[in-house]
Amino acid sequence: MNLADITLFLPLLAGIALVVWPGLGRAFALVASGGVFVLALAMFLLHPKEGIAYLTQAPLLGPAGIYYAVGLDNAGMFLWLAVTLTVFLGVWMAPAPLRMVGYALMMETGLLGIFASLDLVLFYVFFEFTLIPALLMLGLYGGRERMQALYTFALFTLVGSLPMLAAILAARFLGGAESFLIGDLQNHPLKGVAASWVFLGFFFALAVKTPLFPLHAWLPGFHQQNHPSGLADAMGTLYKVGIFAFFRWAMPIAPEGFQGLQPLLLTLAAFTAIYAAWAAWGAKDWKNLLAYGGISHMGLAAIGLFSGTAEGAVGALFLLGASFIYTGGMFLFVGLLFERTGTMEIGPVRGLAKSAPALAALGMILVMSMIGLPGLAGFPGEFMALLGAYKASPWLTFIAFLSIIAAAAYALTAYQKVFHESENRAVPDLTPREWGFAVGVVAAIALLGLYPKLFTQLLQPLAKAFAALFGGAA
Amino acid sequence: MNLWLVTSALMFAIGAFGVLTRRTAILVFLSVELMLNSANLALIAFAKMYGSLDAQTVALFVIAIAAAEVAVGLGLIVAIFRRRESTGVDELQGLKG
Amino acid sequence: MGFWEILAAALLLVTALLVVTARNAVHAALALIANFLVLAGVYIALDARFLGLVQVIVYAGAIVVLFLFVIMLLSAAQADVGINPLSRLTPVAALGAIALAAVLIVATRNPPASQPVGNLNGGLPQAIGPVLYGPWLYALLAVGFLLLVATVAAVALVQPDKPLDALTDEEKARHTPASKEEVRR
Amino acid sequence: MGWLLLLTILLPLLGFVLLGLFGKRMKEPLPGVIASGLVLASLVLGAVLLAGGGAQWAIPDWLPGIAFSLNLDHLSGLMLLIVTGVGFLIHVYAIGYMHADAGFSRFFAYLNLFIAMMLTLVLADNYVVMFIGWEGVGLASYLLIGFWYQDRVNADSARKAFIVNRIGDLGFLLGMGLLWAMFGTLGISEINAKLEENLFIPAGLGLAAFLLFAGAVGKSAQVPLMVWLPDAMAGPTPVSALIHAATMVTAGVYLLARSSFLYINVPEVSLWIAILGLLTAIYGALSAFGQQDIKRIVAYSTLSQLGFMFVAAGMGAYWIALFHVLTHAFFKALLFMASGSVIHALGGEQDIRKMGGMWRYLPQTRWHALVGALALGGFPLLSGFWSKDAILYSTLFYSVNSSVVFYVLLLATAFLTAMYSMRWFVTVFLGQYRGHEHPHESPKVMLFPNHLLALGAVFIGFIGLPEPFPNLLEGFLAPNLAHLEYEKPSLTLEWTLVLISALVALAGLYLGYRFFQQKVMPTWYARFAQASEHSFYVDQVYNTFLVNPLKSLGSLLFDGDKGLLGGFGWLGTLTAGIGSLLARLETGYIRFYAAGLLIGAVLLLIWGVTR
Amino acid sequence: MIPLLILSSAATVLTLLALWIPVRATKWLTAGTLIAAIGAILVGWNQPAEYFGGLLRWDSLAQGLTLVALLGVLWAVVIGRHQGERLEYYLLALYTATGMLLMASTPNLVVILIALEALSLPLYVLATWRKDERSYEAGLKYFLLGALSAAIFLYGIALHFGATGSFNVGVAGSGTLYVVAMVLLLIGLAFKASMVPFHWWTPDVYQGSPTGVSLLMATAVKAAAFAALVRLTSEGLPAWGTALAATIVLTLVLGNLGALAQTEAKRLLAYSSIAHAGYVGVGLFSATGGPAISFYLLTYLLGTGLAFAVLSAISNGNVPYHRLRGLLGRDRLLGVGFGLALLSLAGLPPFPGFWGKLLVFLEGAKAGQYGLLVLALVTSAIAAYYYLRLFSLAVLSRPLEHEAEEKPSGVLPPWATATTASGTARWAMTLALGLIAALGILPFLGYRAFAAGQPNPAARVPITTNLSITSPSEGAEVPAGGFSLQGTGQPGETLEVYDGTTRLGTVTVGQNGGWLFVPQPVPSPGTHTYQVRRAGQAGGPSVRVKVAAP
Repeated sequence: MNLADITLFLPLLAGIALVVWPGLGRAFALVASGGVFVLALAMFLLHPKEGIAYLTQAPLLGPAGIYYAVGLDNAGMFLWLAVTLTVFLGVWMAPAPLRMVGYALMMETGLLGIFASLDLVLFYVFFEFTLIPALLMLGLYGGRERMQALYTFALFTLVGSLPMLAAILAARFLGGAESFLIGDLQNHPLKGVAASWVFLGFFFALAVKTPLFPLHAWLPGFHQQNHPSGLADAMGTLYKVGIFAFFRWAMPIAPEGFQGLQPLLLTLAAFTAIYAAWAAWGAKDWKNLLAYGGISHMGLAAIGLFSGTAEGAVGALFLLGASFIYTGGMFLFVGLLFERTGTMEIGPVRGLAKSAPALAALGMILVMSMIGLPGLAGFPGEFMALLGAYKASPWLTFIAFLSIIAAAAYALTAYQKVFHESENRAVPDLTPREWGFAVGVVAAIALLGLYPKLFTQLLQPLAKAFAALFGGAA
Repeated sequence: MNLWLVTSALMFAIGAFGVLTRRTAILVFLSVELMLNSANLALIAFAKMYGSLDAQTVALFVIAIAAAEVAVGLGLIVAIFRRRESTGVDELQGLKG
Repeated sequence: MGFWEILAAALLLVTALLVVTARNAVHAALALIANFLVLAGVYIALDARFLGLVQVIVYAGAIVVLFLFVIMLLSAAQADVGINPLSRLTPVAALGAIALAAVLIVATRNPPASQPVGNLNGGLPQAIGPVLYGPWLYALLAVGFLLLVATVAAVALVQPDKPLDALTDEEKARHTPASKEEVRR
Repeated sequence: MGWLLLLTILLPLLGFVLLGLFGKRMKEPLPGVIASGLVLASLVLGAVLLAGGGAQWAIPDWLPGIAFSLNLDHLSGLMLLIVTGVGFLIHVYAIGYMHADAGFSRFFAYLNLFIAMMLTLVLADNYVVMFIGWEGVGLASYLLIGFWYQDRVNADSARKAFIVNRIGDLGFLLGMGLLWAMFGTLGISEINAKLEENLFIPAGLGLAAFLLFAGAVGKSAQVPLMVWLPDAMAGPTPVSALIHAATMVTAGVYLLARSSFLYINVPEVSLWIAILGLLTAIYGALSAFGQQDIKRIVAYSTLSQLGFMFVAAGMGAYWIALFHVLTHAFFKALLFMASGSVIHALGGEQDIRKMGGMWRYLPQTRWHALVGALALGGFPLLSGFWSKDAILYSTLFYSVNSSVVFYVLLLATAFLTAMYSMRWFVTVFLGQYRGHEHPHESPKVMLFPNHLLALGAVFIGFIGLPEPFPNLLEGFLAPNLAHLEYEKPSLTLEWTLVLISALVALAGLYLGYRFFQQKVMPTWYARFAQASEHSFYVDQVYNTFLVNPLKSLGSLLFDGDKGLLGGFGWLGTLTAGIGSLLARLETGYIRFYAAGLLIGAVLLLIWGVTR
Repeated sequence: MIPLLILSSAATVLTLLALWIPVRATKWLTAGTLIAAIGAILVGWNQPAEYFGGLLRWDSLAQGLTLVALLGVLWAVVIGRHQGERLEYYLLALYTATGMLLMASTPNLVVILIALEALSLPLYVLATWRKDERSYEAGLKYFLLGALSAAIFLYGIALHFGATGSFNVGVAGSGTLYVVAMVLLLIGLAFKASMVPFHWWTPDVYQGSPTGVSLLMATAVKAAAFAALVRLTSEGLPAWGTALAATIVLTLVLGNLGALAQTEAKRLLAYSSIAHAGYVGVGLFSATGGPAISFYLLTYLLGTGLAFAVLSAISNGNVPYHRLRGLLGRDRLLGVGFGLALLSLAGLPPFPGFWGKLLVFLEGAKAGQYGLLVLALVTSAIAAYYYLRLFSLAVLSRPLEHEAEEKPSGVLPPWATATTASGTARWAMTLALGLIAALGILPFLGYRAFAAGQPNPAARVPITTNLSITSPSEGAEVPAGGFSLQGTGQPGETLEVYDGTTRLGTVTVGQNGGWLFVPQPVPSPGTHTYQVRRAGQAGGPSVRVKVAAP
């Protein structure tokens, strides 16, 4: 029992409490999520910055070799910060019903668990558990066609992740490990055909959650139907953990399987990036736009990771964490727009920049971060991913990064249609509470964009070790 | 090749045939009894081959079991008859899908 | 394989066939009794004398008679009621039965051990008794329990429902043929 | 001391943050004063540092293996001076120009952001850092073009500029990817050092050079990515002067110069640079003739002049390219700000058909305009003359790419330049006023910067005189540029060429002066002017064949993606269908069940005996 | 032994006593007996013993599955609502419980058959308990098919005896006769466990029977049947392997796909129970599958028991889907209970159903049954859909107006809202919810008990940090002789350090996961590439440094 365990389960308990007694109020939710963020921050500051810290290991199903093993290395710590901050901002910001906030908090535990698990089964548990609050949020607070979206979301997730369970079991027994602990599994990497099958098993689940074409199809509907406050969407964004799971589990456990599929994976990632960015151009409303935009970014992260290089891995992880914040922030921002205009559509309401300049400025920063403007959070990750990917396949990199042009096109078009052009509706500018959100998200984006070293230097050793698995120059 | 085992197998099959083709509950059940007895015949045949009293004892148990089954089964048939005025099995298909 | 054996086997099969084909349920039950009597003879011939007697007394004499009794009671002698909705099942059943018989015959063609390992002592009660109350005591107790179960179960089944005025409203509703429940469906 | 270098960037950035957050609460000239003061501070700081022999500063491993490094050497120093110097003047000018605009403080915030980003770009000693500035100035440009965003045209133009630039930026990014793969570093000095010390040329260097060049093409609006620049005139005039004439658009040239060690090794890429530059020069010059917007004429002239610079860079004459950047910064800024004064005088009117006769109304601006137009047209001894002449010289002698074809075509373009610059001057300042406003001269705060710029436009050319005069600029830049050995022509030949270009310029100016005072134009010209007004329909072609199809494809993909989901749904329906078929096996018949059970049993048994 | 004594004597005594005492008392005496028996099982936990010459084998499998079965019966007794509260209901429940205990605790095929009858006969009767057409139909179907399967099982006993000369399970054998005997025995038990194609009765009977009885069939009977199956399949994998695998494949496919077409909740749970039998079946392939199967059935009992309890609170008869709409809004406890039950049945972590599935599949993987495993998992995903449909109806949808007006009936505890669940049932459900939560978060509570005696494979496996070189950084310039290589690795492991292709030496990783190596001899000026490798591996992380001249 240490700080990690407390931080991990605090949101779950708070969430349950909030769902059972919504009378606890928003302040309770704020204290809980803020406390979790502060704890994560404190853990980051106290973290030795190498190896795994805050380790807890206890048998969960001892005879079966399943452990409750939780700990944080630099990558986990970085993503914890990103997740806790985003959740805090979401709770702070979103005009969501209190019970829904409770579900979001419960989901936070799942997400933190995904990044902290050092036992593959435990990882799977958190991976799947996270689905439940997400479903509840969608099902209880979603739009009119939420059931369709809910089934799609749930089935994609489950159909994907159950083969992963098979792969998890196979990874241990075919590899000859005695337990599902990460060290044990990595010391028994799979060989030959077994590696391919196991990797493929992982692939389906993680491709759904990355998401990669064509398994991304659930995502737009998921966002489309979720509560307009954007909290659920932000949480959904955090649920895109495929990249991390590839990095932490699938690729190190079955390196040969990965290498066999690498050309295909790179192609898929590149195609996802350009396809989604392009489709986003056709989107008529914010949620679809952000959904496809987010998919496109993950395509870029994926091509970086699948390059099997250190740069690519650093880029992918950094982009993942950064996109948690800016895409999550963007969804919350859209919720804020919806609160003012009552529509998610891009077009009917125009020229908001005139009556709400601060709102527009916040939007501009988020949009620019989304399209990877250097100096903001989106760039370092994208760039490192590009450097890595270029080593693996220049042409696919070219295709994938065509998406940054499309990104500029869709993001700026949407921004212009809402904030620029002649004003047809005056809306109130940021309230003090929203200013708080704006300061938080902009500070995070600027920090990540201007001083990425803070985190990249921590991710780099992990990435080097990762790249060494694939014979890449470390 | 043991005559009684062959006979037993044939009886078992005939009983099974009866279960499938008989259309009142009583007769279906009667066919099941035939199958039970075919099993008993096989037991006794094996008992003879192995000189095993155990098998004969088991056959005795089987008779007791059959008796118990018959008691409940006939009771059930009677109870249903009281309600439906019929013992046909093909009419009982309100539950399906 | 003597004449008597073959005759007995033939009788067994003929009566069995009668059981499953007789148009009249009473005939079928009688055929079953005949079958059991032959079977009892075979048991005795196979050194299972006590069992043969039990077969006659309990099975043929009590159980099947019970069947007959019920058939009479329910006036259910008619074997074919209404139209057969599954008429195509008969050839399938025949084929299946033949296949089943064939499989079982093939399986029992070569039993592994052919040397008797023990002495049956003619399967007399003196021989059965020690076995029954020795190694099989537990099973005997269990069978005893089973018979208790069967008794209570049968009683529970056939005892008349409570008089109507002792029923709650809900139960009354259930006991009218078209109950609320069925309407809902 | 290195941190002072960072301060040159941070000062204007501070201005951006301050004005962005609190500008709204400041009274009118204050934001302008703060902004201008911070740029001036940057200028002074930069100049002091440069005088002190330059400076370096870095955050190592800003990204893994990539340092955030700044380097102030002569090359970046020159650019720094142009950016902050001209930038300062334009800031001051804007105090007057933007007077009473609702977004006064916002404007200066953006301008300061631009300066900060431009300084990042020029001071960068790492391609990534340069790219930060590169896209940063793009952002500032986007914000400033769309400054009056309520007008849809402005917003569209801003967006167009950003997106087109992104196309080039992709090239830049990929170029960096390739450099990283080849060298394992993106430090500019490091790569230069490696290229200098290694005799062998890594394979793929040409591709890297080409990809970087693609970035330059976007930023400097070269063919085929030139379409955004004329539209960018939608921004306030100081913006056009600062960003779309003096500084940002020359960033492409600066990139080539910074990477001269790379390009010197790949003459085939340089040839492409020169060819595209030439095309741009001709295209810009021809398009300038038909424009009716006072700023668009200048914009096309900028396009054309940028083409000149690229030709020089393609020839390997990097110092000449920078020379032209320098002179161009002065005279083009001057032209724009003079245009701004005219627009200001006419209450926002930009159509030259509603101008004319300004000579009478604007007693000071008229001189600014004249100097600017003459310098652009290459009037002898003005700054534009010297730099343009140097470019023409380079096309003949400088490198393997030098060729008479370039010379002749460029000379013809120079002739055209002189003509349309006269057209601009004649139509606006001479003749009768054709509008209905009451023109008035600009306030002092706008005139003062123009005085200084005009001085520069006249005299700055003298720092780069041909032999035998001392050439200050070449010597100044030499340590930071790749050096190309070439056979120098005799002095006679050199000065003959000077004479030829002077004559051509004078001829062009005179002809333009006469031609555009005619009341009725000849038909061939009218037809040409119409095509020219539409920039030879390049935008339309792009829209028809590129933009609209891509947009439609976007919608198609978006809708198609829903279909994809439907495809998965079909899978679900199939499963459910099989399910209900299976469920129908539960027929309710006991005998059917028994049959199912027994058949299952028999099959298993058959397997058992036959296996 | 003691649980058996408690149950059988109580059953006998109560048979007589019940005639004189009120029905309610019978109910509570029955419940008390079951609780006492459960308590006795727990007291004597993990003390294996044999009685009656081995006919009663009271091992951990028997204990575990008896426990599950008795819990199931207890659950049915507590939550059941029965017409007219007839005393025989409780007697029969007690009989069937005794039968299950007999079945779970014997290795003898004959006793299994007797137990099979002892547990089935009461069920045949209980199935008819609603005394309406459907109920009788259910009873007769169950009875006739049950009798048929008993005959098949009996024939299997005869042939098994013929093949092995033994009436005990777990005897190895060979030859066609043995295979056929095993297959026949499997069929007899698969029938009770409702595995395809011997499952036919299941949907009809579940739907027609009173809800409490369906619950009994789904949980307790399955536990007893699987106890016998585990014992039966402990030997002779070649004989029954393929047959069982085929059965499981059919079970998984038909159970899950068939459920998709259902519109009535009890029928759906019937199909789900078929499907679950398939999942459990996967565990039969492993010799050590007993604990996992026990645990699975316990979790299944909790999930499906809770679901049936909720259905029984809604109606003793059929529950078409639309009656579940907005259940959460109408009654929080029922809604939450139903929702959790479905999630657990669907096997979503961290609910117990997941752990059960995981453990069973683990056994399958151990046995190398990957084909079955993948099929089981894919079909679980299909299963998720129908559970989710019910879940979304009951939990996520708002009630239709006329449904919301349904009036409560009966005396309810103060914290109850509009439903028909009795107070006892509500307490029981709350308890079950607590158990689900506890087992979900702390699965070892249950599993460790079942797996008592099995060794932990590794008390503590060190968690590796990745092998890496952290210092100097790539491309760094270092003074010759004045630098060291540092990095991370798995504590205690020995690494080899290379300079290019030259092996410089080894270094042992310290307990903190870090290592330090000083290259000797002093490297020459110039570029060096240092690499560390794990023993026996050809590659590892490397770093390129420029060594400056001293």
